[in-house]
Amino acid sequence: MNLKPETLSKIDEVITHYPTKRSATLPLLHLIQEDVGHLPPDTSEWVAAKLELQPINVLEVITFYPMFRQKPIGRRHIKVCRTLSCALLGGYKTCATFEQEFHTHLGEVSPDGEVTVDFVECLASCGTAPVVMIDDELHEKVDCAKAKQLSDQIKAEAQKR
Amino acid sequence: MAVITVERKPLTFLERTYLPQIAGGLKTTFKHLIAPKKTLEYPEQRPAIPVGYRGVPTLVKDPNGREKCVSCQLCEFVCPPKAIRITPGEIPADQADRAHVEKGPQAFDIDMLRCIYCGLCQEVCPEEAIFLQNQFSMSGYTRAEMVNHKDRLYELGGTLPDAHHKWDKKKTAEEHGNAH
Amino acid sequence: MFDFYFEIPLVIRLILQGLAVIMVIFPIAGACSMAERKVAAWIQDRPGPNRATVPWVAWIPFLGKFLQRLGVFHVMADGGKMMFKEDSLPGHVNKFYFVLAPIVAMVPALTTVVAVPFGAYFDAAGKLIPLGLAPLDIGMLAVFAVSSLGVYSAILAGWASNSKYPFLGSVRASAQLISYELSMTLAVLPVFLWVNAPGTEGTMGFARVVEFQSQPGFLGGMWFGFLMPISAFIFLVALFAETNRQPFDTVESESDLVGSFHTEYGAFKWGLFFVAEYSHMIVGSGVFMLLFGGGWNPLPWVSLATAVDFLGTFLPFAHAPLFVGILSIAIFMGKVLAMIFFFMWVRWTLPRFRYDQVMKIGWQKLLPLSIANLLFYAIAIALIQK
Amino acid sequence: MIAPAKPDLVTVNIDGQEIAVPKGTNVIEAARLVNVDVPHYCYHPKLSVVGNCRMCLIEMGMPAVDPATKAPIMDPATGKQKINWIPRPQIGCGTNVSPGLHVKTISPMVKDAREGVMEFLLINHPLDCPICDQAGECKLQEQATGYGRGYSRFVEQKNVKPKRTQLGPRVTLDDERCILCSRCIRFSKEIAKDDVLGFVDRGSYSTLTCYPGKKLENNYSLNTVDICPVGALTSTDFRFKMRVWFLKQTNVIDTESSVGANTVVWSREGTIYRITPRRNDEVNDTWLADSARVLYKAVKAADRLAATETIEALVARAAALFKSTPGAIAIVGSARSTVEEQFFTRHLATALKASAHLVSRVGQGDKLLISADRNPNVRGALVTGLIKTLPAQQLTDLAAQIDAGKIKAVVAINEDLAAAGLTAAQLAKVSIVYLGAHANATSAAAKVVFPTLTVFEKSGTFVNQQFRIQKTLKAVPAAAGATDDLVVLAQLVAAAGGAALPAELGSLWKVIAAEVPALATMTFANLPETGLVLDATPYAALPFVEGETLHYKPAQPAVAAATA
Repeated sequence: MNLKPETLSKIDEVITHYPTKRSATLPLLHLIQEDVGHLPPDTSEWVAAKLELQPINVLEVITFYPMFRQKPIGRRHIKVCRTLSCALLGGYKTCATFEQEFHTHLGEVSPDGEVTVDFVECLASCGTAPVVMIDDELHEKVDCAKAKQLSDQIKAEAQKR
Repeated sequence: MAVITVERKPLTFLERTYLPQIAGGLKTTFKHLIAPKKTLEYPEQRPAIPVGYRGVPTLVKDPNGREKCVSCQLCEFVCPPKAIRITPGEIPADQADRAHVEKGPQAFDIDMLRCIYCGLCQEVCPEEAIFLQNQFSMSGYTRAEMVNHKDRLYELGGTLPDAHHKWDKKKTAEEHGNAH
Repeated sequence: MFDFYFEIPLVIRLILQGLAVIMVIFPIAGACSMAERKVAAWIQDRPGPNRATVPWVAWIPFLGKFLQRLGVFHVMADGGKMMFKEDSLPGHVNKFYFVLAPIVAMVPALTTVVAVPFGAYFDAAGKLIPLGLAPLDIGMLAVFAVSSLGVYSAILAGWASNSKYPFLGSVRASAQLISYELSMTLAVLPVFLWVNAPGTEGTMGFARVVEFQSQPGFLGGMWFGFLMPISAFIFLVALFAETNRQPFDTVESESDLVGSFHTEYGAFKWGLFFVAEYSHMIVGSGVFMLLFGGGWNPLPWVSLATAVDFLGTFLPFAHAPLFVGILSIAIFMGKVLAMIFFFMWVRWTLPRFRYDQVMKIGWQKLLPLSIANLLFYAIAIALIQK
Repeated sequence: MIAPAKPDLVTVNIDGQEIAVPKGTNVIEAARLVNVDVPHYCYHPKLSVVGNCRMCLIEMGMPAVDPATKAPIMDPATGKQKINWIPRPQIGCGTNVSPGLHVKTISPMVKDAREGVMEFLLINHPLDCPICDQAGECKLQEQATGYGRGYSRFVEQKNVKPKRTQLGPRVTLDDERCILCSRCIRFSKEIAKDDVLGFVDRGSYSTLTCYPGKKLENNYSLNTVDICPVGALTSTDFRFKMRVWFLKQTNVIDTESSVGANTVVWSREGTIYRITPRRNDEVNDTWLADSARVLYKAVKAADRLAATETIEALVARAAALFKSTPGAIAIVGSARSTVEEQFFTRHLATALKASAHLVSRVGQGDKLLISADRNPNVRGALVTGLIKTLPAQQLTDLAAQIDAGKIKAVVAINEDLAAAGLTAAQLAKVSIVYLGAHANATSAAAKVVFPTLTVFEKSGTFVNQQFRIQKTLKAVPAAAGATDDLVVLAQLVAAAGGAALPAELGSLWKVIAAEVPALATMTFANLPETGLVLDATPYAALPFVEGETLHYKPAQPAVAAATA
């Protein structure tokens, strides 16, 4: 595990928030994912050692939550909502547009390494469906046109770098 | 329940001598003496085997030539005279077309000296792998010869049309089921 | 033509004759067992035994197949099997009597043949000479006396077998024999009363009885079977019982006694019992035919002499003693075989009587009937022949 | 599990039957006391309660009281106190009894609930009972007959999961059959203390997995197979060998160590197929070590001895040998023999005026079901009076006596003298009479060899570390050419001029009861299934080697390390 020093200090700090060390599992995993971008295979053992657990206990948590990623993702994470309101208003088409734009498939890193498109459960903005979340930024009423526009924007930003 | 007394007709003198009845009987038997014979002369003439006939129990293969028996041993359990003896075995994973069902009989013996042709094995078989088919005549010179081993059972049984396609279903399920 | 035969010493001649008779009776008895199976099969709408064949006979185009279907080779096959089967001797039997019993069965069966004439010819003087091993004057008595000994074989076998069913069977056999022998004897008495008319030389021989049935005239040409139907009937029924034939088969009675006195027997010894039974039947049928069926006379009111005279009109050798002898034997044997067929026919028609029924019929029905019959004929004959 | 009656009993009403049960009992166990079966999968009396299978749903309610006055509210229809039934079903395993609790285990709602749970459990189940080794002892099969629908309403594709995962060297996992009860996970964590199993993924994709790179290979791994209510975990050794309904069950004692775990031996027509634990809450609960489950292989081992002579001829030769070496005979008995055999050994020693030696075996205890003393019956030898002190691991005394020429003949019973420290030269110096089931250096060197039986082929008793005398029964018939140890010993005792002893256990126990004070009131037939604890006080001073194990605490600190 190659964690940044500030992550390590945050981890040590977070553990003290809980009466039992085991309770710190989720915050720790979040911190590691923030740092590394995903949870590499040795996370379980590292966290288990840190919290005096068995690795399988941590693995159970990692595999349970879809928000924990065990594989690396692209630089930008595009999350398209697939729950009822969005689906009714064209969420599937939006998702397909993103896939086409970046020549990628759901859950995979695009060939240029720029994005990962995911089809996720409700993003809690049903009134403005379909919604898309790019990294931590919510975009509302994303139809195909807007999706194209967002894609172009991301591509342009990538070009700049 | 009421008792009904049946009035027996008293026999006449002639009847009591038995003689008219004997004469009648002799007449009947004489008619049969010259009547055409009704025997089926077996080795030359063969009987028509009716549908559902319970002949020698056999093992059958599915249309793709794979053995259907998974050696669950239910037939061995249900067999009233304990004529069936199965040694279960594992089907190795490298047999691609069969691996979807992991178990098959290593040995399958039916002792035809014990078999009573009751058909319970056929009835109990969950895989429809054992059938009592049309053959009714088994003979041999030794006791050992009268035990049908697995290959002989398959030879007798042959292949029957299969409505269930168990292996194929398992394979399809493995390939197209809700995998992760 | 055959004069040289009469020049042979008498003893050798008798031995040859005896052997000849035995050589005929034995195969016939054997063949009867096959006939029994065939008759049974035909009556039951089956073809019966029809598989055994001999290669060189099978090659004969039509006859071979016919003989095979008829089952004649099964006699050979069965006989051969009897011969070569292991002749086992159970451990629990009395060995001496056990072996003796089938022999005892054969002896009376074959001995009685001696007294039965089975044909006749006319000598130069036109006198009828009966053909028989011993033309006894007391033929009937001899037959009764010796054939009764047959039951000893059943008793011996039953007792020596040292097991329950054979024993029960042998007890039944002796009881049945006693019960029916009486009626049988009483039934034939009217015949001999009639034959031995006052003033004639008294005889119990069969020749005289046949001779009597060969006379011209209405009563003379009439066979005793028509003249004395009750006697014939009683004799016939008693004959069934004496030979242990169905429906008086309680001795063998396989359904309740397994096989009765021969339960423990097998192979050749077992076969002897059956040869003896059939021999009994042959002799019994012969006696019946002599007494009530006209002997060697071809038809009622047609005596052998008449028939020969008739044949003489177009057959030059019809009066030759040899031809007459063979003709009479053929007629007689034909009647006997028809009688045996009747035995079998009855067997596959009637069910077996229960043992109590057998006893009841014997003692309460047949015996009074035969006594009444005897009284009736005694009075009738006395009146007629006065 | 219900402890013996404690003072704080709680009265509950289950299906109309009133019963007093200890506080803290859950509804499943309370119902079991009134012979009511509450179906369940995840609950196990020896494991923690998780309540995730939902099969044990019951209806429950409490007597109604007026909230204000706390006075009971009566039901005018029945004249009894009204019951306030909770409108939704509750799980029986997670519900502990409380005073006045009313439970309905047979009601339309409970039946509906069970049928619903069964339908969900069977949605993704492969239904491959014909090839499943659990068939016949599968809870899913059992409950399906009572609460199954009989046909499936599920038209979608079933989930596909790995069919033959090797979780460890002895355990095979079929994930499709798993109903996610987590018994195996809890066992590994709580009892075996080897937390390697867990569920990964969620929802219907949840899969039982061993942590990548680890294996379920602790010595108690096969207990997960025993407690698996379905056919997901199967024993690799027993897999596809035989359907369980053909097997005869015999109660046997594990002879692996002085714990004396209770086992069931499953055999068919003289062949043993598997060994499973038998519940004895004083000894082994419901557990058994994996190593104890392969002991049956000794029965059909290639090195089994078989007699080439009649037993009479062998006894005659042994008797001649005894006569030729009077006063110079030693007996090496065994702490692996049954109490009865040790009793006979003592008689043989007396008759021959010989000294009796025993061999001790000490290993590492695992604090669970394998104790440090690997002899199952050292205490039996003490009780029968065969020995007075604890045996040593090496027969140094005997070796010295042989070297000194004082001992000319040795009767070795079930013990390999070479393994116990005698050299080949020493073995060659003495005439050996050997009784044993398997060939070894001693049987090779012996003048007279009596082939005898393994523990699975004979009945008898063992005294475990708790001084608990337990009986073992004959599971399979004696191997061809082998004779019961008791028959051989009885004839040897007679040949040596000793008392006539019956080899039949019923009559033998009369003799034992008469001669051994500690066993004076016992008979073989009356020995309870769970064993009988003997008085240990006469032996309190002896330095037993056992450390702490399940249900056993040594009276004094173990000296295993010192003697090992």
